[in-house]
Amino acid sequence: MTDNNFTSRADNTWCPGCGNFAILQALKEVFAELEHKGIPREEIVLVAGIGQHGKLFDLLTINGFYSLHGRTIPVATGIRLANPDLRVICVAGDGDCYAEGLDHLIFGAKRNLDITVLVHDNRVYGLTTGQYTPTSPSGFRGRSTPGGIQERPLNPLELMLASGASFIGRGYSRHRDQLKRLIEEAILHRGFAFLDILQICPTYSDLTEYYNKHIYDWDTATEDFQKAWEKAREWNYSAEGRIGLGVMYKTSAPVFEDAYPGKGSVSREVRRAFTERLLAERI
Amino acid sequence: MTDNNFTSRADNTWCPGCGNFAILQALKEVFAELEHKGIPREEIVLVAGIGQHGKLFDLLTINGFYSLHGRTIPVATGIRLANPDLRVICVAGDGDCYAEGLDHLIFGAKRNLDITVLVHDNRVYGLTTGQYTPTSPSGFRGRSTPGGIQERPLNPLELMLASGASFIGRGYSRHRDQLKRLIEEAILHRGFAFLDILQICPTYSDLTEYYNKHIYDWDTATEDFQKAWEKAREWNYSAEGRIGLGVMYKTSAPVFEDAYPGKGSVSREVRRAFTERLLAERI
Amino acid sequence: MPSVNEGEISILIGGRAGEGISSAGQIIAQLLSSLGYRVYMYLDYPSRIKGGHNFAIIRGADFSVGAVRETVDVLLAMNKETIDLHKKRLSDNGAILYRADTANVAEGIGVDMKGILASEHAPPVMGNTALLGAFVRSAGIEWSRAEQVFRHAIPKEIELNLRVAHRAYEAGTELLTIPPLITKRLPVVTGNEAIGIGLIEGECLLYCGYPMSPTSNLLHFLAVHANHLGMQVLQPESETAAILIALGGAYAGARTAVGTSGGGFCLMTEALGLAGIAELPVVIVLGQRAGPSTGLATYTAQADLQFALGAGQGEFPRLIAAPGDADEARWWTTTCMDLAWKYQLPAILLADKILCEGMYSLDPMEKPTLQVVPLMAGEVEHPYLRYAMTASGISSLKFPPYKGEVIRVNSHVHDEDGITTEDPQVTRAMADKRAKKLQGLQEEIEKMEPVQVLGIRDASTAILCWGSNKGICAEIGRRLGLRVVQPVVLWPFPESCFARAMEGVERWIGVETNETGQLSRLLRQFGYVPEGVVLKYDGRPFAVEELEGELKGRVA
Amino acid sequence: MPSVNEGEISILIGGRAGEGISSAGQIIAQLLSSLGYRVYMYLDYPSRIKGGHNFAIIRGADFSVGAVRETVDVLLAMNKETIDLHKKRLSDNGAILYRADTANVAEGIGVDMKGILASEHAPPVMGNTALLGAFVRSAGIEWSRAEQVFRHAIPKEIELNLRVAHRAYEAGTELLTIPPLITKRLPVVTGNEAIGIGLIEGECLLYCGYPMSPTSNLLHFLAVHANHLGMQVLQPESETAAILIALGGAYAGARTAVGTSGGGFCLMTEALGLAGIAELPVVIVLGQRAGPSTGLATYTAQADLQFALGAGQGEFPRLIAAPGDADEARWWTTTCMDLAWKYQLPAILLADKILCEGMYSLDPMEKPTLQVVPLMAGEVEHPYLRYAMTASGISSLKFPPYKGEVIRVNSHVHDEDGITTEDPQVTRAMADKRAKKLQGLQEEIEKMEPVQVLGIRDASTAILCWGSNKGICAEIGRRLGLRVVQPVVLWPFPESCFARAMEGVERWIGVETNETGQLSRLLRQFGYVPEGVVLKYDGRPFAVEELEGELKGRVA
Ligand SMILES: Cc1ncc(C[n+]2csc(CCOP(=O)(O)OP(=O)(O)O)c2C)c(N)n1
Ligand SMILES: Cc1ncc(C[n+]2csc(CCOP(=O)(O)OP(=O)(O)O)c2C)c(N)n1
Ligand code: SF4
Ligand code: SF4
Ligand SMILES: [Mg+2]
Ligand SMILES: [Mg+2]
Repeated sequence: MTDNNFTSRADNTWCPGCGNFAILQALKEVFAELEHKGIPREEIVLVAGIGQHGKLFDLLTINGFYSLHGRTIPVATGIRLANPDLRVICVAGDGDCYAEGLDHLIFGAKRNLDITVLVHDNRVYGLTTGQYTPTSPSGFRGRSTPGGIQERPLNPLELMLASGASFIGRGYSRHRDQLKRLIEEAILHRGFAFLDILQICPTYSDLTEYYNKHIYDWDTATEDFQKAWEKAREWNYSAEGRIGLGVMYKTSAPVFEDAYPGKGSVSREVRRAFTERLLAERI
Repeated sequence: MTDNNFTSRADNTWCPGCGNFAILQALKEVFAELEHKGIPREEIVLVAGIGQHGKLFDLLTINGFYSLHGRTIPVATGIRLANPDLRVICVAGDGDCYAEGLDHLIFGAKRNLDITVLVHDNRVYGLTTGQYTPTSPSGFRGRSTPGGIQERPLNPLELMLASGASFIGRGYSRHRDQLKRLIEEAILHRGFAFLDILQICPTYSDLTEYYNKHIYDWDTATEDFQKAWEKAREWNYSAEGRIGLGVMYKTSAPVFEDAYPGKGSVSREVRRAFTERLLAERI
Repeated sequence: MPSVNEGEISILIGGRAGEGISSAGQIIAQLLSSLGYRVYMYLDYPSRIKGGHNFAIIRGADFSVGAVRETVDVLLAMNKETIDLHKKRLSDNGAILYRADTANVAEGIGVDMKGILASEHAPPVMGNTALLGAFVRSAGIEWSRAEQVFRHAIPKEIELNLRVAHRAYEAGTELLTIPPLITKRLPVVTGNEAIGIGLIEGECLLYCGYPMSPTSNLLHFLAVHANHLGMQVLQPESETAAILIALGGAYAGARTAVGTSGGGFCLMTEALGLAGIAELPVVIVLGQRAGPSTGLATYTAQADLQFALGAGQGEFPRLIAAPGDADEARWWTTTCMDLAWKYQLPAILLADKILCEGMYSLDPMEKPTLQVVPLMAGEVEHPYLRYAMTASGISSLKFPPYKGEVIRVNSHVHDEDGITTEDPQVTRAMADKRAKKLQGLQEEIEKMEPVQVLGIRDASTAILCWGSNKGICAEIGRRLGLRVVQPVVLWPFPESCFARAMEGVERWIGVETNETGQLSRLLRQFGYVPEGVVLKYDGRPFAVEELEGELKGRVA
Repeated sequence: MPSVNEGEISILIGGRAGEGISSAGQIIAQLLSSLGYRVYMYLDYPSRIKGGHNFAIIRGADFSVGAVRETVDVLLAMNKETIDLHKKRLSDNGAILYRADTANVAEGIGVDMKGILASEHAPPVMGNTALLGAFVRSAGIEWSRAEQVFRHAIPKEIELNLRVAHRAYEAGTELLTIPPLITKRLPVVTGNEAIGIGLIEGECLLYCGYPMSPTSNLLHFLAVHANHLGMQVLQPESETAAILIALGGAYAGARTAVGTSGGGFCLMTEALGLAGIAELPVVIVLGQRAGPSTGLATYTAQADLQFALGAGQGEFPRLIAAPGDADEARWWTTTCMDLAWKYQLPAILLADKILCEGMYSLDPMEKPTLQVVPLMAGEVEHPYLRYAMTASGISSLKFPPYKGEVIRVNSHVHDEDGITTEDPQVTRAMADKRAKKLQGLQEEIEKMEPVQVLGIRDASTAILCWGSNKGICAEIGRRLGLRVVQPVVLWPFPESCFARAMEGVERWIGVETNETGQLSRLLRQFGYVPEGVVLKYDGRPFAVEELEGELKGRVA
């Protein structure tokens, strides 16, 4: 871990032009900056789902837990409970965490777990070669839906707002500087910080032009739930609409882990004494 | 099935005073009324989750699928795809369908599947003797949380609105007439009809007084999303607040099953011919 | 007038759900225990909260007991239904005590529960206390002894309860004698509690459970005591979440456990394989119940052994231990935790409804608990390799934050550093590494008495059982002159110990609470073929007379 | 100049992901097939979409082939890496054709891909077409034959592709001869396609799959053709949803199937038990891949057999069939569907990456397909009892709406009418009913050639294999004079047929693509003990030379 740019020796296996490169680079820069600010790299843990997004695990020189498809959030929950000094970042996919693992995402938000969730929302199953996901636009023709889907996509920002997330934002893989700032802010936020990152997948779902036409920047983060909700609904992930980028909502709320005793806070003697007392009462 | 009140020979095993009695009775009356309106009882299927709510399956003389804990909606999906003439009613619990099976609920709403979901929201795990659920109020002391929970509950109405349900309402087990009307309207609605039923559980979570103090009736159903959202947020399932009862939101939207071919629409000969043609091309 | 028959006594108490049958049963068990008896209680209840019929059978004996008889000596009836259902079980000169306002039974003694409660202004839920008071008197137990037990066992309104009990005691008559035994008095616990104690002693820091019979009470037990213990007890959104939370905790250094039954275990199987390949320790308490599927939620079976053996895609080491009573439950829970951490793998504690919800005398001294394996601290390693190849297959275990190092765990095939690889050589080498751990684990287990020999230890005819059938088989084995062999560890299968246990056995019969003889199927893999199997699969445990009859016919 | 060696030829084509290696391989397979050869193709690719190294080996032979050799006769290289990696495999006088602008290899022939594409204004993705054109010429295949194959196989821009191929063909030189065989020409399909055809012929109306290697392509295949077939093909939110959708469909009368791999199968295990107790038919295509856990996503293993045998809590009948090639895959898929419906139980079609993504010659005539079991219509029954007790254990199957009747299916223990019960007698009777179905199923299966005997059928030394190792074992068995026994149905285990297949076998060796010999473990339960096992668990299939070498040493 002597390198300064958090780059591991693993091969990068993404397609040329993949938006994941930008997310990778943003993360490296954020880690360097956090270190600057006194957050040692050893206290960061990346929890990865299964999909193209998950490959960040191999590419970064940072602590990591390469979990199952859809299962980043519960792993993050366990890590935070076991050691609240660790900062946990989940890198998840839209299939991973809006389909297979959606309930975990909602419960993470409900609990206001103090973690950061980055969803590489390429709106397609990348690693399994191009099927539709919950955020694919209506009409999307994927390999499992050659005729085009009729369903409407989920709006993850709206869902997260309804679920209790205390930090909600949207990034774009082609706006790397903003993305970097967003990720850093999300990590520094105390509570459940959620970023939906519009990630370009040139191979299966290249929406660059569409995005470039519709994006604009949200100015400042709001604590006003109603305003946030209006922002969330500007675009429904399908039809035309203004696609805001930035922090959509930010508030402070009690953090789940705080209700639990810290790691190993009671000695072995106390535990022994406890069981002895318990048994004595049962004679 | 000669009986006229849909009552099976099964023992009723709910506690005295349980709100489920009212839901049971309401369903019986609705079935009778539907039959009156020309919907034969044979075309109704009840899909039950596991919990006290699921016992409706045994008590009613109606077609039924007693599924797994949390898994009513996918079963309903399969039934609807296989035979779109059937009307499917899911009876689910708050543990069942807001915890174990939450993702299915959201996807049912997203797809606007043409089914009815009745959640017996007693805000506790009844059958497993009193643990907290996703809608238990903050501070709830259940058997797994003797110190009281600090989490905030989910607001199922808000979640359903964000997920795309086309009919959303709230009932109360102590307002049986209204409940009956609501259930009937939900069943007759074309699309995903969701009812959160505040169900009194005198044994583990008796909120009668609290409800009686806060409830009021929503007047007419709205198609206005914004208004619906405001209604949904009047009460957060925890603190004080006006608890509206009735239909909160109602709209019309394309139904998932309609995009699929009906049952057995292609003959065996066509299938045979198809595979032969396919193989001929592979020589 | 009944008296203790060959050093043992059985008492049945029945009534409706919600009338406190279980807690009354526990008090009776503690009363017998206070007289020096070894006790066992079976609790039978349907899947409902109030009403219906619940009953408990408490058996006290001068030997270590783990099963009930069909015949009972005392019938305590909270309602008429109890008498109707169970009168046939009463021994020839058995006694019936019943709630006077519900029935009028010639051969029994009515307890004026209504009157007693009324005169003390006590609520109806204290009816069971009145019945207990009458029982204490009828059994010739001194009031002072009973009072002490009541004080320990009744959590709320103890004084009022005592007044109610005492009134019934005063009004009662002595019907039988239960002579005190001169043995050490042992505490009485449920299997769930024994497992809970095992987890506490195994330094479990994080317990995750989604409620499900028969392990819900383990969740409740730990939740009540969590705060005193610095333990984190959590009810997540699903079993899938539960085990992944546990694995996240293990990665960060916390000893973790989860508890569930078969349906929830299904949802954990994917993460089981993750624990296997990522080499993350976790203890899974799998309380079997009658299936398949939702099955009979509150009844018993031993039908998940084959599932536990094969669960999860691919091949990876796992530990499966099936304790047979509370002592074993406690000890093996702690040991599972220790071994899971030492060998960095998932351990399944295979219990069932009978063990989990039954009550047992616990003999804390039977076996010393293991030295808890310290979390490997040790000196700094650089570069730290989470999956470093070693002779034992065990890599050194560190947790983040680890200064200057990166710690990676991975569900994919990975190299020593935890980085994903698709290389065939590394794939094979890592599989071999994991297999080596299993081999080491097996060797260590062979030194731990993983196979119990009970009954008549040198008999050439044996019965083979596992889990909660231990007690009944041991008892019958002694009586019928049979050896009883009970493998406690089922995987890795302790072949040497088992072979030793079977030395001189010429024929054997399997006894299992399932339909297909799952243990026998496992044993066949190791070359042991039963002469026959005695199976029960109606959700109920064997009763002593029933199994004894079956076996007598077969081994004659 | 290489020519077909003992009636067979092997061709390797390699390049980067995204360069169309798989489709080029398929065309080569069809070319060989058009010459009358039986073909097999193995596809090797890492878990990435573009770049990296993909390769396919296509083997054509005058016998039914199902494995590849280490040695290849022709190496087709889209890049230099391919030559570097695979040159060592080339047979003594093998030929190399490569893309001229990436390498300069003395012993090979460069194809001016760049020039050809430029002159036709063709896009770079047509590079593989150019290489194919050169191959056609070098192999001495007539252009007209090739054109016909191209026209069938290339879905888009066929004319441009043909021009590109033809230009390369013209520029090429003949290097070898592949003499046409005078046999029936057979179509070439992947295992996934064979399964898909089996589902179509099995009247599957609803297919649900969450994408996962190696069965994603089954989902894609069915999705493309769904509309013509009146089939419903659905990608739901998870595997848990997938199987429950299927069971809902089955309840309402639609034949349903799901496809997944081990990780997804984990999430289906709870519903598997539901199918068991509710007696709902479903076909589960379980494509095994290298585990444990995420493992090696695009590589192979046969390591889920024990899991499939035991999956789900409790005990219930299931059918497990493991076809060994495309013919068997097609036939047994249809048969699984039929049997699942006849016996009302879940059927698992156990495939693996080798079978699913490999290509095979399909001989549609090998075995007549079963008479599809009609959905039981029949006369009106009143009262209709979904779980009526019958001698066979099979109850009559009706679907809602059923005039005047109620149809209940239930995950709890239930009575004949589907109403929940906790009664011990009914519990036992219903378990016996389900067990009877399994017995009937076994009897029916014993009549279906559920165990294949290949190789030298009367040899006293045998190799035992299952699934995709069929082809390689048959081939080697013939050569080494060994009997090959391949149980296709693994549960209910066809004991009589197996005993017959093993008559006269004195010693046997197991061959499996896993770490612990899972088939051997199953066979031990039935009293068959191997002399040894040859196992491979690095994600790759055995090559012919490799396995032959191993076996020679053992059976000498
Ligand atoms: C339980 C399970 N089901 C399916 C898969 C197969 N799988 C691997 S990646 C993936 C989809 C990935 O899509 P997404 O999460 O959007 O990630 P992306 O590749 O687009 O980054 C799937 C379905 C799996 N690994 N585990
Ligand atoms: C997979 C699984 N986990 C756990 C259970 C145990 N279980 C049965 S009912 C129930 C809770 C029921 O709560 P809820 O859904 O709110 O229904 P209620 O009884 O309150 O109507 C649970 C956890 C189960 N049957 N299956
Ligand atoms: S398929 Fe899409 S998401 Fe995956 S690596 Fe290629 S461009 Fe990126
Ligand atoms: S526990 Fe609650 S929900 Fe269950 S039957 Fe009793 S009152 Fe009803
Ligand atoms: Mg994606
Ligand atoms: Mg509830």
